Amino acid sequence: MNYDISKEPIVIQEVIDKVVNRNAGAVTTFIGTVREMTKGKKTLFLIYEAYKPMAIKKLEQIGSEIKERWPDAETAITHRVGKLEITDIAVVIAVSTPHRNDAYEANRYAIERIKEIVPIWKKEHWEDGETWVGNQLETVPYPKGKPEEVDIDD
Amino acid sequence: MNYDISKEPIVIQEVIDKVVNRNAGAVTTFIGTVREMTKGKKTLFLIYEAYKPMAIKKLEQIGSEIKERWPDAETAITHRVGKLEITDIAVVIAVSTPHRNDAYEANRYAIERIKEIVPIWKKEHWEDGETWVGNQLETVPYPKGKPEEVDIDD
Amino acid sequence: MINVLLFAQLKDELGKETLSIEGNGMSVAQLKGKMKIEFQLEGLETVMTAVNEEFADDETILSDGDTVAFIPPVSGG
Amino acid sequence: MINVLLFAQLKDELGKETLSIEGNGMSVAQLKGKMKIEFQLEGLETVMTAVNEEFADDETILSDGDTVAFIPPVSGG
Repeated sequence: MNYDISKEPIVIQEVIDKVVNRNAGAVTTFIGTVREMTKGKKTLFLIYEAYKPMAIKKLEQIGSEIKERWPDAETAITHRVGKLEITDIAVVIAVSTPHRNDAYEANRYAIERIKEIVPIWKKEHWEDGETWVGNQLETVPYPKGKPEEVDIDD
Repeated sequence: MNYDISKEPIVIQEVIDKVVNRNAGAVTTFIGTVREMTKGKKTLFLIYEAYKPMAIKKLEQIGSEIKERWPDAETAITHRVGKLEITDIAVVIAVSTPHRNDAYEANRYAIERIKEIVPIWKKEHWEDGETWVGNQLETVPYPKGKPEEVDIDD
Repeated sequence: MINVLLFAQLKDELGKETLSIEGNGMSVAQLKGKMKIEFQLEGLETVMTAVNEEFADDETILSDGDTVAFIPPVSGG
Repeated sequence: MINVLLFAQLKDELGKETLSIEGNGMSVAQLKGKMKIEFQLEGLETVMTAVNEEFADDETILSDGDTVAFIPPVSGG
């Protein structure tokens, strides 16, 4: 299956293999890794938590949205959960398309959407404490209790 | 070394490993694969040929250009030469940066520059013949005998 | 009964990740209000809600057996 | 002598990939002209030239021992 939430380390090649095909001329991957320094603060490790069944549904939805916009694209996404050390891989997004521009655009679309609608949370453990990371997009909260249509559809 | 021309199949993970580091939060890869159909024409296989020492120099130059524009980026590029079958990998570009936007932008910059200045040529073998593929960017030829400054620097 | 799922800071705040609560016929907004009072749970105003694994409005009416998940701002990727 | 390298269609056209040619003191443009006459090599007007592995102008003056590569439009990637 092309969309997965995994407790095990992600093998990049396995995600790529899901999208390579005879009509693909370009495959882009996005690999999110755990960075040590953020704005001068040192991260020791991270914990990722997911609402797994819904997270998989939302990853599938992102795949459908990509298919609507880029009909020739094939997409695969695996997100890790659990404890991650510095340089560990949190997410791998692979997108194949016949031509390269679409592979970049569709891949970027996927990561932005993940940060909007996929129920996965990151707890940063710093040297001096820990915190659940809020909305990284720094958009306003959700006064209606769910993402606005504009968030979902564009 | 981060820039290579290889007769052997490219191992994607090996290229990625060259750019992963503790300050990277994002790694993008571009993987160019051999597509079967182009404008309704069926490719049987490709031959890639390179002017190897200069090609490596030009890949290094692209790395330097990326470093100027995105000082925190690490780049690695391997291009294959020889006979490639459908779905085989022709090129892998890996770029790591602290934040994701730069990783996409710098990666895309790299592939565009490869298509401008790196002396590598592709011979397409179709069902009904063969041909060296010309300038894929469909820009004008080079009346001055080398790329215009605007090509090299932007 | 409504099955409620809590994640991230909400889970830490309440000290548990699931609970059952009477809520047949209530709206999501009413359930939030009830939880705020019963558990002194802060910050429910700014979270998203999913009913049976799909995002839902505050006006959505709940039925026995529904699973309601409160979804703080996500931070995957 | 100048070492000349040919690639892709130029190599196919000439049937070889390297050759040596008298050209000390010539410009790249003059060398191109000489090759066109001696080898009936077509299409040299639209190729790039590298001298000692760096792109060079048609005006670049060549010296014995230089390596000149004629570089048809590239198609890597």
